[in-house]
Amino acid sequence: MSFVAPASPATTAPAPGSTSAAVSIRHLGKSYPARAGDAPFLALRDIDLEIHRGEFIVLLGPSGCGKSTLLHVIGGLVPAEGEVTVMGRAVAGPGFDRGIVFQDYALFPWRTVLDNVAFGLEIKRVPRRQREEIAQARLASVGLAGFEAHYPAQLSGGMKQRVAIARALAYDPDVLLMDEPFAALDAQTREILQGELLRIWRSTGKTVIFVTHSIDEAIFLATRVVVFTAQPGTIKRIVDVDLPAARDSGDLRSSPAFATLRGHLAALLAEEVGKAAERAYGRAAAAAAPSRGSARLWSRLRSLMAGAG
Amino acid sequence: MSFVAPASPATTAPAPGSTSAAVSIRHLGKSYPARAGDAPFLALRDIDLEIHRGEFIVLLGPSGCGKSTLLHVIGGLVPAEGEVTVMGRAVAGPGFDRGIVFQDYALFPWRTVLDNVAFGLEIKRVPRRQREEIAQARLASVGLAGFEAHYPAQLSGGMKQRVAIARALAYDPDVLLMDEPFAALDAQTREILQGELLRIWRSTGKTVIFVTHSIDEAIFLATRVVVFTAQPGTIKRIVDVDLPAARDSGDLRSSPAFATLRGHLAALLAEEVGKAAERAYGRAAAAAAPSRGSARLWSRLRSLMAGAG
Amino acid sequence: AGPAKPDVIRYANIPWFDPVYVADEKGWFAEEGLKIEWVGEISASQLVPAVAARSIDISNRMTPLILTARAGGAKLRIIAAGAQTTPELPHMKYLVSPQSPIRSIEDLRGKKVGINSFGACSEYVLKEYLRRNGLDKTINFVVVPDANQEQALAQGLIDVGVLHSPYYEKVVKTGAAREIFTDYAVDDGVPGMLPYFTHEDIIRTRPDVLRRFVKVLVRASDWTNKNHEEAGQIFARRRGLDLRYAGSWSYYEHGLVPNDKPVQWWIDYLVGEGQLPAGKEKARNVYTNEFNPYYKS
Amino acid sequence: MQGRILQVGVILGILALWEGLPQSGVINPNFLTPLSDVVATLWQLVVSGQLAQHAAISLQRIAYGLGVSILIGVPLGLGMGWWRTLEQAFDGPLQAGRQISAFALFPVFILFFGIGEVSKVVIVFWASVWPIILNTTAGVKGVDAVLVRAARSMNANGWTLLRKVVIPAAAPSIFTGIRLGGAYAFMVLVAAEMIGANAGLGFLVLNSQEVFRIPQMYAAIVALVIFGLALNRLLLGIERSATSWRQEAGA
Amino acid sequence: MQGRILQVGVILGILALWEGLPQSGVINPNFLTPLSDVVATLWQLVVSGQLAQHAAISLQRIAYGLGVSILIGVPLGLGMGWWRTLEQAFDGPLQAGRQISAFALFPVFILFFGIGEVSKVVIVFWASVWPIILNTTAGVKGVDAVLVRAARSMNANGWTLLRKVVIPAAAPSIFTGIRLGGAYAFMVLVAAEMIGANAGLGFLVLNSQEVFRIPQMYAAIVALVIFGLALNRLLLGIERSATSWRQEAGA
Ligand SMILES: Nc1ncnc2c1ncn2[C@@H]1O[C@H](COP(=O)(O)OP(=O)(O)OP(=O)(O)O)[C@@H](O)[C@H]1O
Ligand SMILES: Nc1ncnc2c1ncn2[C@@H]1O[C@H](COP(=O)(O)OP(=O)(O)OP(=O)(O)O)[C@@H](O)[C@H]1O
Ligand SMILES: [Mg+2]
Ligand SMILES: [Mg+2]
Repeated sequence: MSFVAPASPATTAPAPGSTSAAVSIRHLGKSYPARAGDAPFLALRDIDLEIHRGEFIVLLGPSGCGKSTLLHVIGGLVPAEGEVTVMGRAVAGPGFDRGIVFQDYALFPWRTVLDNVAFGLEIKRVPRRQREEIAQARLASVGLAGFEAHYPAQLSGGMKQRVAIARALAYDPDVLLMDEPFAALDAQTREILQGELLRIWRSTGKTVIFVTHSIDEAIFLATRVVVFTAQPGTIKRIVDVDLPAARDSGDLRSSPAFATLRGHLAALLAEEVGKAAERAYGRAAAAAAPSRGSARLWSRLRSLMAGAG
Repeated sequence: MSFVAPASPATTAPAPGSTSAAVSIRHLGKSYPARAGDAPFLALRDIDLEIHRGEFIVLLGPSGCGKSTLLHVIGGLVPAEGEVTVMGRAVAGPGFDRGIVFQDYALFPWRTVLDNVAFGLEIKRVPRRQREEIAQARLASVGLAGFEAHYPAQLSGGMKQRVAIARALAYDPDVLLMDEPFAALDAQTREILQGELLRIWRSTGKTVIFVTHSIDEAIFLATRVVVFTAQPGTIKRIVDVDLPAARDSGDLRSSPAFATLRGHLAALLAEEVGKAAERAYGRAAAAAAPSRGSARLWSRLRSLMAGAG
Repeated sequence: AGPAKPDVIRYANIPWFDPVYVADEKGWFAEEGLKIEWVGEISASQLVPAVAARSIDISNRMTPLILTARAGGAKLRIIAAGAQTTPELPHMKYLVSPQSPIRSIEDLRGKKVGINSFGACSEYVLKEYLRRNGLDKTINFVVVPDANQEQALAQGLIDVGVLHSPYYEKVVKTGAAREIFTDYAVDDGVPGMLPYFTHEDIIRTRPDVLRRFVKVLVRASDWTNKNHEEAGQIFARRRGLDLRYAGSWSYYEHGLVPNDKPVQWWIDYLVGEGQLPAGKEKARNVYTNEFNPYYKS
Repeated sequence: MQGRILQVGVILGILALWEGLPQSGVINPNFLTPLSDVVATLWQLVVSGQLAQHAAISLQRIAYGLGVSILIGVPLGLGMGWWRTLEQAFDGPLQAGRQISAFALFPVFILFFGIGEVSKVVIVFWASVWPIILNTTAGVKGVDAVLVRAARSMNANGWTLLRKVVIPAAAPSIFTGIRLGGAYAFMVLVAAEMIGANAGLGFLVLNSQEVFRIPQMYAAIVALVIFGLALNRLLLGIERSATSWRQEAGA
Repeated sequence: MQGRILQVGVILGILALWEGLPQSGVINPNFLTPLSDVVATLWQLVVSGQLAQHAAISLQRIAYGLGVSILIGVPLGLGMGWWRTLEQAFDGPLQAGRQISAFALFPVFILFFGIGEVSKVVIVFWASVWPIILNTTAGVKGVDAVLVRAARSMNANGWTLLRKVVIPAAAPSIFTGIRLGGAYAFMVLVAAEMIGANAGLGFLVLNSQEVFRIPQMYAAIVALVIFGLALNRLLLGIERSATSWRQEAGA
């Protein structure tokens, strides 16, 4: 069981252009337009990543490092420099092969829950009866049967998020891009949906790219975890996860391999959050005197990092 | 160390009307208006809760059980039946004594990050220089120094959430109502902000009512955890948390008391999610034939429940 | 009225020829201790309401409009006869495009006629003429403002245009239209009087001002009769009108003394049309010669 | 409930002033006809069948004019809100156009559209199309980018994206434009019926002014207002049912 | 860039037709003066100082009329969008009012406001106030309830809530209303200057028709359009700087 791979994706992935690559990213960079009198904001720099068909990739990284941006780029919603191919074709825009669960849900307020879930199927021209059946089934699978006729404004935060998940599942793309899809859910519902997602992934052979902030979730779901650096986001390390036996036995968390992996990922992340904190603190010092509290706070992080590493 | 209290709040709280009560809730019920041809939707039923000054209360419960609704009622934003008093005064609307971090952030898109954080201070008529200093300090304390001039649309999900937190902290109310404030943050930033929140809570004696889905977070932060039942939300159990020594030593998670508490809360919650699932499944059966997958999925929950209990 | 403080008369810039322009140009009002306060242009349809609302003091429009306004409760009275229709200088001309086969009243059968409004001279005089020739039921009237009639004729949108001066002057002079007949055709132009009217309040409170106004008006009218060309030039200059189209437009009977005949013609006509109740209005009450220094009873 | 009472109060107050002020002589009743007389005159117009005749032709003009406004204005507004290119291309001429009164353009209108029904329909169109274009454009520009992004992620584009996302999201704004357009259609009826008309409510107003039949003028105006209100109600009903989610969601 | 080219193309196309159609005789040049003659006439009006004189008085009327529209329309719209009671109370009369053309009410306007500057300002006001009220009301109703809730949670209410949340959130819609109002102000100028005017661009349009100076009529219309465009630019500039976050945020 080797879970630490070198950062270069070239060594872990087959030759570029291989038909087994679901998503292939090369020299990707993304900067947001300059604000008046400022340099352009560099969100992602020099990302190289080869994702095989059927992989379950989890992206981990500090807040604001560019994970959502990367999903949007792969989804074809945002232009970027560099090269992204999905299923062998260069990405020029969105396609039926990719579906996204957005971090901010992005439900259509004028559509009922059922019609929100059926949206993608409408675009695919699935006949009404059929798409309503699919949508209803997907809603049931996220525990929202009975809420078909509600409007998004009538739902709780977690319920909205589940509608967004059901919408992407109903859309049934080859590559599923999920941006913190379970962040607003209680632990139990989350576990159920994690299970459901794994079941779908296994039985359909979909490729999943999944953003989370939970290291446990990452280990539980991923075949590989991609750890990002703080702004500008680059790939810091790619970590293989290979714990199928422990996962299926149901007590993954108590396995020693899990604990080691957890510690390793935590240390990698702490390092990056630490850097981000330092930068933020430095900028704040330039702009105005920061409060003593925050100075104390972020410096505490460094000791935390030392402990984890 | 007794962490399990009976559900009746009357026994754990001082006499009603006591000056030490920060928030006192009696016979609270909330139903949303009926939809055409439907009965009104009962979100909360018969909530009784006495919260002392300086307490850190965490609300735990399945998605959609009414936690946000309860915060909004206490915040004076939503009318409800029953009685809510804050600092001895009946709640008739919002007040300077309460501040909310919303689950959906609710940032003003036309205001810069700095001006969003300073909003509450403007309402309080704090002079410009002073409120900008406070806002800047609060932004630094959530790791966002340097982003003062950004607009919300230019931020990542986690950054927006941190702005919302900074805004409530800058507003500096006696009672802080926080709706899953750390849900969109990476583990490291989350830990830092948990620490910062505890520091503020301890040094100012604020009362905090905090919604989360993380049992670990609940135990780490709370003095008492209130567990809700699924819809309609009622108080299922109130659990005292008293682990100060373990918390300060820094290795709370490895303490056996933590593990016991964790298991107990998980079992309580699993029971409720299970009920909700059953109901949803039942409803779905009435509406349309649910997919086999979801049936299997939610039934798996019952075994999970059995294991946890 | 002392020379130091002249009496002010609020008066609108009338879009057709008006001797008031001449008198003002020549300074004759000042000689009588009067001062015309030009309030600007008021569209023709608002001249009667403007006098009735006391926004202006005196104006001139066709008799039927004064009669219907009185019937509607407006306290108006004619104080001087204005221009008269003569064969050479009519109130209205009936025009067709140069190539049109229409030559006489008989040719109008089934044709489309443009008039500037219903309920006044444009409609009624022609209708009367048609009736006398048994054609009135066959004609289709549509409203086209005078300013747009040349264009409507040229585009063949109407067959006949009913134009007042100065519009008919221009189209006839430029050859854009051909005259088939004038309103003199009906009772030798009796209904063609364009009288001056004012409000009863003024008659009551400022009779002296009215008397002097009519006096100057008669002086200017007489002068116009003798100096048509020059009067036309004065008007054209005042209005900013192209001098090429400036001519003499109106004939005034000396004294501008109104009488029963034209007024009664209109009363009878409007009663016949059902526009006025029978027997309620008497010509004598519609006008007054009290302020006319040339009136000899 | 309170609103209802106030509403009835305000309306009754206005009607009472309308009756009382001229009756008591505070205002010259020759110019402001007392309400009761106006109603009586209106009733006569109804009984004699004149009103039906005038209203029929005017409503037809409004239906065509406003219909064309919607058919042209909504797609144009959608296009201009969506494609910056299109907006840049047409913004200038449209901005220029909407300053110009149909009045000022009578010669041009006559030149191109004659003095028949077409020119009246065009004048109604001219007055009512601008708010429809402008509000539609503004509505499209205000559509939440997040929703467009979500729809695009599911491969919605072109006409589908427009129909399923942009139009529903901009609908409140589009309807505001159409209702404004409807009001201006009625407002301009008087001007439209200044050329080449011999019937219509606007014609009736003008003609009543000309012959100083002030009660009839008011009766015609009241009729115009009643039909205008009916149109507004109709549009509001369509708007409500098209954006029912707003009410249902209590947003 | 493509948009720019298309824009210039469209404008040049229109101008070319305007010059070519009458020059070639396809259209009678007596009714549609060729562009070059219009420009020459306009230039003469500029040089002789006449244009400045007419424009000054018209712009003053528009400034007052539109100013009053904004001062009355925006607060009224805010109130009606915010308090259902107020909307219920005034909606009826306002809906009725906005169907009525100033034209239809000329005799009444003359009675109440005379034939001086006041009546012209009132007519400009009457034409321009409705889109301001309607769009402001619609804008306020469309404010995201979530933001109002957030502001209320920080004890913002009444005037503060209005100023700091409702107005900024509704600003795009309010500005759309004001720009529409500005266009109608120019549109109605011709009508406003039909009673008791002896100067003004609208007067010049009408008067030119009456005195057979068709080129001058077109020159006056062009001047009207130019000033209207300038006003629109100005309002757009204010709007842009007031809602700069939209551009900055790329939303
Ligand atoms: N405006 C509304 N109209 C109708 N029903 C509503 C409305 N707002 C919330 N509800 C319903 O009330 C219930 C409780 O919602 P609430 O947002 O309080 O849940 P929650 O406990 O915060 O859930 P989560 O953890 O998912 O955020 C839900 O079932 C929801 O559907
Ligand atoms: N439209 C935009 N304009 C300018 N900057 C932007 C824009 N969108 C994102 N950014 C910046 O790009 C960076 C990356 O944002 P992104 O949303 O991809 O982060 P993330 O990794 O998803 O963070 P989180 O975990 O908090 O959601 C952030 O620093 C953000 O400020
Ligand atoms: Mg993100
Ligand atoms: Mg919630």
